[in-house]
Amino acid sequence: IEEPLIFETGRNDVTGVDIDVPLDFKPRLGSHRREAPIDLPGLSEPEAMRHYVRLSQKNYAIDMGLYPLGSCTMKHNPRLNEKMARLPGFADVHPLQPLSTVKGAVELIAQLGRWLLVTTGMASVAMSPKAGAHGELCGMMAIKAALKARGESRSKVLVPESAHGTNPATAALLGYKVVTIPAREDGTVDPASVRELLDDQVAAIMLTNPNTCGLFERDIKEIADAVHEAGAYFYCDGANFNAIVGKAKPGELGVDAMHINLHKTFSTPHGGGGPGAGPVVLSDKLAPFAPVPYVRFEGETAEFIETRAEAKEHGDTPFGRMTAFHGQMGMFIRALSFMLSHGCDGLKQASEDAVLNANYIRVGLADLMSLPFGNRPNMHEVLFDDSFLKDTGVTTLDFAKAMIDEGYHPMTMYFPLVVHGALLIEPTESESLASLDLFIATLRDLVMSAKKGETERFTGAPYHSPRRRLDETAAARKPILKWVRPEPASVEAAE
Amino acid sequence: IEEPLIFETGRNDVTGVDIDVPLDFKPRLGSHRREAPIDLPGLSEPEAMRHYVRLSQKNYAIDMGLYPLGSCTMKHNPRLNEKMARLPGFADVHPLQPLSTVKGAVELIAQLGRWLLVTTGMASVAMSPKAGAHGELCGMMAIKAALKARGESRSKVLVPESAHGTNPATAALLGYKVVTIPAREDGTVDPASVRELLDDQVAAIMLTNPNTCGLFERDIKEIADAVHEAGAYFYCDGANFNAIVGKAKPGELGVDAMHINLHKTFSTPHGGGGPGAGPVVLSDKLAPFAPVPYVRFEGETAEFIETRAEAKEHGDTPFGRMTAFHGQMGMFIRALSFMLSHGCDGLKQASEDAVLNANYIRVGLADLMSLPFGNRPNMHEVLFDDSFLKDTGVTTLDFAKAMIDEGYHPMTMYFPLVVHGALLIEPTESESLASLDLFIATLRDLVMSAKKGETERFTGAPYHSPRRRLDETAAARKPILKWVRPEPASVEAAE
Amino acid sequence: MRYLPLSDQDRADMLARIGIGSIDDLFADIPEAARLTAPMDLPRRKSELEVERHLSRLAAQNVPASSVPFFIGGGAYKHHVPATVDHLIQRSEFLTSYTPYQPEITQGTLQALFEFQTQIANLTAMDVANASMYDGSTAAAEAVLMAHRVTKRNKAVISGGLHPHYRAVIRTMSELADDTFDILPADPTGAEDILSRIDNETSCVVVQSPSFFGQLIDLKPIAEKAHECGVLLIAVFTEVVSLGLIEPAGTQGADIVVGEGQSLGNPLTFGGPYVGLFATRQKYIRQMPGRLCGETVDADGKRGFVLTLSTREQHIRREKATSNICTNAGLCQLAFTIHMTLLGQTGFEQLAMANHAAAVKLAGMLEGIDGVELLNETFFNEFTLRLKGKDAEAIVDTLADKGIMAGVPVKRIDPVSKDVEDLLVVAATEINTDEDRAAYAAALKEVLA
Amino acid sequence: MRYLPLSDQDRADMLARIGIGSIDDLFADIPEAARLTAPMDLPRRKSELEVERHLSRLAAQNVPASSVPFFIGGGAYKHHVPATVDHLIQRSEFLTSYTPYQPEITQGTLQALFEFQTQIANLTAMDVANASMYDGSTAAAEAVLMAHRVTKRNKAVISGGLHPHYRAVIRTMSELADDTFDILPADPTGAEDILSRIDNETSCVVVQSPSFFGQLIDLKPIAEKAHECGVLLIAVFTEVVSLGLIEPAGTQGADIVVGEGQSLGNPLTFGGPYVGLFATRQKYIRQMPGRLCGETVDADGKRGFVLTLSTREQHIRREKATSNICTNAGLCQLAFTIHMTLLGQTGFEQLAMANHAAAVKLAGMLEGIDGVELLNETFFNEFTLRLKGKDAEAIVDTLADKGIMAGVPVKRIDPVSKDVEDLLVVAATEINTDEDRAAYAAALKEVLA
Repeated sequence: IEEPLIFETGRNDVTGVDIDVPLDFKPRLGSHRREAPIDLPGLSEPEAMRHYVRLSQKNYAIDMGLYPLGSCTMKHNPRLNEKMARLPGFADVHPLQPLSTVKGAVELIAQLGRWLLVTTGMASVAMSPKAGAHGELCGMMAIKAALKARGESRSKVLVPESAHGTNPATAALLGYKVVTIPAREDGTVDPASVRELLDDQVAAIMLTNPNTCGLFERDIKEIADAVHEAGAYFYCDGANFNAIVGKAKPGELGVDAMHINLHKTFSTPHGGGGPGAGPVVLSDKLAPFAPVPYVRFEGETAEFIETRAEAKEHGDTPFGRMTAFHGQMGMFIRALSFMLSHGCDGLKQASEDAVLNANYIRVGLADLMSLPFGNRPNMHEVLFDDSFLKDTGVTTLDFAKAMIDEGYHPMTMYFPLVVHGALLIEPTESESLASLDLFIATLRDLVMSAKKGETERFTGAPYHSPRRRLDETAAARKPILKWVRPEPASVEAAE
Repeated sequence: IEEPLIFETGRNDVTGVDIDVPLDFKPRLGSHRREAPIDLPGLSEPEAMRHYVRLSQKNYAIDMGLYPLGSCTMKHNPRLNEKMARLPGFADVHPLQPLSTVKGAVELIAQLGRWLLVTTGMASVAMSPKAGAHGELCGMMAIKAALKARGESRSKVLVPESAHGTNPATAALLGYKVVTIPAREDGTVDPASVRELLDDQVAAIMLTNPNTCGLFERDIKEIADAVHEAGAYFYCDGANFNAIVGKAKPGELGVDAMHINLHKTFSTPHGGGGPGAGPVVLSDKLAPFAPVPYVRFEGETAEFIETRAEAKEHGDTPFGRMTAFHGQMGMFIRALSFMLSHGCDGLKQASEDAVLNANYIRVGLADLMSLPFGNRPNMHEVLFDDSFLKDTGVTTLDFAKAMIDEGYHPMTMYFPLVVHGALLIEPTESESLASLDLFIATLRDLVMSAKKGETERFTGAPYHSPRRRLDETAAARKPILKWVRPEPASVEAAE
Repeated sequence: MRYLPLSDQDRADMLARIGIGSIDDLFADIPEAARLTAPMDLPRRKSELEVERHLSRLAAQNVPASSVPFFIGGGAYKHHVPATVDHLIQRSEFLTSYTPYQPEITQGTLQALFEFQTQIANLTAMDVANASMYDGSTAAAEAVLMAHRVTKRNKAVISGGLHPHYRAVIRTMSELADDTFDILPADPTGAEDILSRIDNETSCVVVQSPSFFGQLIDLKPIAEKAHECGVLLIAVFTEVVSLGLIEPAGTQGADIVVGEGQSLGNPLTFGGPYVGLFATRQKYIRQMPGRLCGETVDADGKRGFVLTLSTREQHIRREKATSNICTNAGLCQLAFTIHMTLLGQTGFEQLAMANHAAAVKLAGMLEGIDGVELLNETFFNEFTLRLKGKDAEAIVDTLADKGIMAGVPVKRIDPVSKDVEDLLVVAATEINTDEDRAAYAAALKEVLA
Repeated sequence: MRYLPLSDQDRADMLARIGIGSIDDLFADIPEAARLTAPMDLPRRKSELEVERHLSRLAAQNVPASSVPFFIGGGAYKHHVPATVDHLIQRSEFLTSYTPYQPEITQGTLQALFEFQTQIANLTAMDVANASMYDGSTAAAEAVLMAHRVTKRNKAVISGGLHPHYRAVIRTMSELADDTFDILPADPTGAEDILSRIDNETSCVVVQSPSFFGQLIDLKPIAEKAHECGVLLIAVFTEVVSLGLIEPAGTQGADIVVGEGQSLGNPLTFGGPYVGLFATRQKYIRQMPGRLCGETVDADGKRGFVLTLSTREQHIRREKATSNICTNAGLCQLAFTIHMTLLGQTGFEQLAMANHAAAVKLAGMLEGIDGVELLNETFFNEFTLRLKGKDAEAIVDTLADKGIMAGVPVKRIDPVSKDVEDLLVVAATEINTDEDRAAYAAALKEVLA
């Protein structure tokens, strides 16, 4: 059954909410009252329930199966965390209540901050950024502010070609010129290339580690040293931190700033696009520039700093404010719940299992699919390229869409850009051995099928999804971004 | 993707729950310790989540679409009610806490009791029965106890042929002989037939009103009078009370006892088979026999009576106890939430809409399908018979299964027994006009198709469901009621 | 009204289509004198916010178990339920589906039922289990009625260790069906001589283990005697968690095992809804009450599940049915089976051990108090104290005022038995902390001093 | 560990299959000196019950808005959210799905987005809306950056009626991108002369209505002057419910409308996650930040939805993107759109009216108190009081001790503006009862006496 739009079934005079409107008062709206109708159809509660239940049934989700999106870390989302985030003492608390009435909320932020500092080995944390990219911006602003405090105004940022798109976008937003570092043959960054590009105009390097090819940058210390020598800062994209929690601390690798995608590493549900949270951990050098509000740790005590004036009393010089309030409290609760549940032992085990699972997939597919950097150990995700599809008439996209018919969400495609036709698979620690075996068997079957020339299975895929392949080009050429009421049919037609 | 059984994927050494087991104690189990393993496979939390999410996706539900099961009243289940039932002050309260710590719980039962008494016009209510059939038992026990108190021991109960199967089952359970009252031509009970069967051995009549043909028993007062004259009691099956709330009160129709399916009339989710709740309202004559525990109303006050001793102080003589504790508190909360939400105006409107919707369906299909009692107004459900399928080669069952392919749950079939090949449709008040129109159009299309001889569409149906038609005969012939571990394959086969 | 999709315009259009002038024309069969014309004497509709406030105020007058040191059992137990359970049972597809009479589109419910039946059978070491009853007490009553059908005898022997409410429910249900009873006196120490009561007139003997008083009972000699006399042994439990640690009734020779399943997956909710468990021997399946789910194949030969043996049920058999049960405890059964799947054997045994440990520790602290006597030699997570000569109910009330839920005073739920005024049944579970136990011991000491 | 499906045996088998001896072989690229060998200095794993207790203890140290008379607004508002909303967004298929990059299996998310975009466009009377930003404040900052791109100018004029935190976020975001600012002083009465600040160097003028102080601002003259000078008018709101009753910025000539959508569907949660709304004119769509969902057809010609115009986005455009935003507020946006669908125009207007009524009643009670001056001539559900000469923050703290949440003392969130020490911004919504208002008035009177 097709599900119509609410604008097609809803009616402006129907509502699914009963509200008592008092009549015993005199409006004080002056001349600002709205005159034209808004045109917002309503649905009664039973109709609304069905509309959204049916819509949801057209989605794929982690709770339904393996979701091997490399770099996106689709792992299990414990419902305990959802329950905790809904405790009235958290969910029903206003950000501007007097601090005496939100002591537990502030304490929660402080506790989570401590966990982040211990796991990363850094000096300080800015909790307020609202997502990974926002965290990047925050970290890079701290770097820019630190340079300014030194009286410098550098113009360039180094970014490897394998970087997430947000890295160059962030650097550009801050007015930096983006200089691309080429990858060496094994997919990692060569310290020599970095040294070559470093000069006194380089403000920072933005490096993802483990990188987007699923490899740990083994020369990271050397790179960090070179960067620091040049008076620049080392920004680490922490999107892949989930591979090394409990195995290594970024602070001991020379990192000056790193955002943490709480929603990836510590499991907030992705919610069809968000929300996430992107706290930024900072080195000693950058700590004084953290934006307000922030938690200041001093030994065992933690103090909540709301304004620049308060910050100054401690000798800090915040570069500003990233968002209206305190950041993504809802995600903080979930992340702390996740961390407490795992503990130091569980977090380490989760990293190990994530890496183990990814390597198991590599080994299971190495003979049939192509590994751009050879059959060597990877971290939590494994990168294939499309050379195994050569001469089959099947593209990377076709291959991915055929996975849908087998009941799987496709892996990340065409990213990272550093290899041709990339296929990036991240199973996460949430998969059982049986699940991995079934996934490997399915992919093997698909590869064999492509090689045997059964191209129809791919080029027309998906066949068994709520929609067949969608025309994205048409959508972009003449964008239809909202529903427009059709012209009323002429009187004759209606009769 | 097929979903295996937990016994096929789970492992006895895997668990999805972390429990700290203290070791610093000495067991006091004597010689009663279990020795053999239980053989209960476990799943980690992510695996369990997927297992049950995938299972759920094989179900149809009200939240997905029209669920026209006559006599079952599949209406919208407001989530407000679910939220209220989960308030810790209700969900986390033990039935044997000191009464001083559960005042609100007792008060809730009293408030719901009052709503039931006002809507039914009866004198007293026994809240504890755990479902409709349990309520029937309770009501009939009250009647048996009242007769015993009068020193009588009657042997027969009159039940119309259109009755729910629970009615004769209940009567039989209490040792009564069931005497069937034939239906008259228009589907209702003829007072003359009742009078004919009445004698001093008749303990009670069990009558459903509105009856299972969707008709209001228009001679109900005459029947009640005749029954009372014969010294018998009038038990009313309240399964269809939802058609007349706010339109008529059973107490004014001569009813002595009636159970109320809270889950039907006042909307507890059916949960794949329960739980429900079946409070029984009683007339003055039967009130003293209500089982413990019960709420005793005296003007404005309500007293919670837990034991027979307390009851005696008020001159009551409870016939016993129906269940260990106070009844289905979870359902009481949902029912009161539903009633408060609707109010007296909304409850009446809901009855009217339920009846209006059912008549709208009748009118929309009367020309194509066959109405056993003619095209006359019905109550909240409309009954068709299978004569419109005559000579098409399509059975009632085939027709129903074909509805599945159109995205609908079939209506109730082969019940009531009073007509041949019954098709009983109850849309409830939760359907919109658009939904009814689509349903009518779909059924019209199916009927036309059957009449055109497109039998394959029916006899092989359903084609598009998670399973094709299931072999119920095979299941009953050699019942497999639990999973048995297959014999381990021989060594050769495994290698 | 937010739940009603029809607008006034819709209603008018529909009446016109039906061809009548007023909605009341559809209610014309109601005798005129009985038609309601005035609104019922009840409040008008309320907004969601108002309803929420009204009910929250009532809820606030109750003391939740989690908010205090909590030691009440007696047939309902406070356990921790994983958040996953409640999330899953609230999925629309489970929550708002009906009894799976159309198996093609209810395989989700059906497969979960089949798995549940297997879990219960394995747990109790019996051949088959049904798809749930209302609760433990009604399951026990149904078992007695079934024994009556199987043996064609009508005298039930009831142990003095059976939960007093279960005893009352059995009596109520079968007394009116003309059964008779031999009920033993309350038996706090498990010392009763039940064997001598079993004879060739007896239909069944009903024994609870762990008993209402917490004693673990050896069922083997009872089973032996029962079978000698052609009598069915009905074994009852109210705390399913005990099966993680103690020998199941099935291996001890029980013919029917019934129990309360609330402990797994289900909140206390002031007594209901709960989930009754019912298992028996293969040879009795056609005498079993309740619903059964069985395996079969579909038209394509794929494995599938259906409700089966409905020839025992009221909707087919009517007055010849094995029971009048129709609606059962579907959703509570689902919660049970999900919780059990999460636990698995390993988790379930750990949970049982954690419960037993909590009880052993608590008993150790309480039995040392002056004026307190522990009556149990063996127990699982519940035991009975004699508060020598004191009114247990009064002491429980006093402790409740101090914020401690001390247990079940036997007299409250068994007003007819003798010499039970000073008996207190105390339950401990994995939710109790060391602080809870210390607080209880200190308060009890103070009150008894 | 309950979340990890691999058993130790599985791990050993997998290592063998991979052909290595130890898991650490897979971490060999980590510089040896940096490898952690000892466990981190953090507690070990906790059971679900322990985690629940730990977090519940923290939660219990906060005062929930529902538990007291509550009048705090200032950019986040306490409204009643129907239970249906939270039920639906918790459905696994919405909750645990990713950004809909594979449209064939995410039509649910996509259609809901398309409906959301339409709702926002209609609500603001603008041509197009995006698929949400982090929150209102970051949406405002993105709007200023966008105006910079569109006009190729870099001076923003900021009204004194803009929320102080929004002002700070705009400044932080664009200062480092070398924008300059003309920020007007705090303007509690809506009397500022902003027209004179707009000139041919200006990229945009940012005006909030209802203002931070609750004033309703006439945007038409500002739009006129702005358009004369080639300047974009950015209209801001923090209370989306106001759009049910007051004239939308779109019909007043705004070029970009941004706002906070938390009020619908989303709880307060101490400030986040919220949902930023962003709408603009058709001609600017290729300069818009954020995600967009568009209509198209599939291979069978059926209507479907996809993310579109991704050529503006960072994952395609990298350093040439219109913004670096990637993860957005998907689930909050879903909650918003579900709540809005339940309301419909009728319910939304009623909700707005109920809010306005609550504010009018409250203002009437408070403005009569000695020492209190109401500064607003017009307002929607929020207004500003001058507590003549008193320290508003101290008074708010005192009232909090009495269990009343009185509002936002301006100085707390705007420490740099002058003459605001005695200003208090007070919000009223449909959740306030007559008793709440009476309690507030009485307490304020007492404190000021």
